[in-house]
Amino acid sequence: MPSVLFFGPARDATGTRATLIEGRTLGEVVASTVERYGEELARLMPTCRVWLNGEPATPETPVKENDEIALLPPVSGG
Amino acid sequence: MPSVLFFGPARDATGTRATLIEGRTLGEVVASTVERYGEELARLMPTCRVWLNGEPATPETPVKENDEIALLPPVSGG
Amino acid sequence: MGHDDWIELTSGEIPLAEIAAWVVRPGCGAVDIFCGTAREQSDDRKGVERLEYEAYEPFVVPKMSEIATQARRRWPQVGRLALVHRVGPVVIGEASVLIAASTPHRPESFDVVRWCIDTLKATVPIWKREIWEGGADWGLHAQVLPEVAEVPGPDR
Amino acid sequence: MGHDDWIELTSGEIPLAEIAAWVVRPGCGAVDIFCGTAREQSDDRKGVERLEYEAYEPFVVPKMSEIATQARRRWPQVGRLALVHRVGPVVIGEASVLIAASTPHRPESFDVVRWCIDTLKATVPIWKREIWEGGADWGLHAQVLPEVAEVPGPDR
Repeated sequence: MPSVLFFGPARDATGTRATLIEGRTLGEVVASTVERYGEELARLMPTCRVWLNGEPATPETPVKENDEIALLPPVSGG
Repeated sequence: MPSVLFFGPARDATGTRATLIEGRTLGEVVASTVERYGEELARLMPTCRVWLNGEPATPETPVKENDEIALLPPVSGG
Repeated sequence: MGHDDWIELTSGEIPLAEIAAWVVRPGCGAVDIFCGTAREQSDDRKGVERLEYEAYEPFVVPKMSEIATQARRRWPQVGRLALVHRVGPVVIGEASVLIAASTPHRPESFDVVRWCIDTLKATVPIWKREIWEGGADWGLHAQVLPEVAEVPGPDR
Repeated sequence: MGHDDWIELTSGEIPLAEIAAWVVRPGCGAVDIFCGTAREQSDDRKGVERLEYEAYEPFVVPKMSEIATQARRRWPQVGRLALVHRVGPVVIGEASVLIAASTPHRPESFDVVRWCIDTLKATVPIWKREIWEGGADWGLHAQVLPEVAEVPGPDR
């Protein structure tokens, strides 16, 4: 199952750093993730980017067994 | 007598770092200086600035016994 | 990443003096170094005690390397270039990020360093948490990461 | 010159690490440091071995202090500010000049440092002599000092 990582405010919203979530495409995994964690994460999603194995990817992208999906809220490095 | 200091290319042109030159005004001292050291200094003068005791001053400014006059060619610090 | 790039994510203090000595090149007459340092105040959050940086660690160095590649494409005259960021706690006054570049002449040393820090803040997956008197929360003025098409790639 | 200004003419190496530590202020989130370093080439003068800086020494610190005063007038948010220049021989790779500033936010740290180095090069009575393979002469691109009326005074 692909793993989903949460950073910054997304980690606060889910209370976890990572989980495993099923889905055939990136869009399906993200939808299931939002469903599982509820409203606080849903509110963050419009400003989050989704990366697949370290690169931005579109919702249609198929996901494989060991893929790593990351939910990235607006960044504040520097 | 006021002293006259030479820097950078003006020091090369005169072969000295400093000398004493008479004059009632800054303009007079500068004119006598150019007369004494000749053509090489004369060629530099259009791009030189003249300071009196560390500040820019006009040719009409009177000079006193212990004043320090400096001939400053274009600068290249940094 | 060539040997003329110093790209690093570190949990220790950023070695400014070492980077400043390293960045100098005999063909370069200008060095600019920018440090972002932890401030005691952030907008109306007063009495900030420390910052805590969290990163999507495996991708910080790759993203900073992309920035270095892009910077060298825009300013081919760059000699050496350093992009170093901290992760973990940073106390007030310490540097959380350092950008340094050497160039033959001075205007482009400022330009490349400024472009690198602006781009780093907008594109590298790092989050700042501020711990202040009576509160703790993520950094203000966070920037939404670029969409796929906006991400500067090494081929452009 | 306040205790938040470090203005110095020195015949030794410029203490970059010390200045970098000194310039940081808890209310400032940005530090920019510019170093001018001796280059091995100057236009068509190849194989430069060293530079020799000569100064109208008693007036270097006063002129650099005027620059600091003007800089603080233009950017009142500046925390600490350093202007340090060397005199005497400088070998290739060593810094001949350093400007450093801390400011609350980053854009003005670049702006103030850039303005200070540009103004220093145009107004401070220092002359660079270049000693290269088979020659020695004063620095190219020298700048005519400002006329009386152009000199930025502390009252403007």
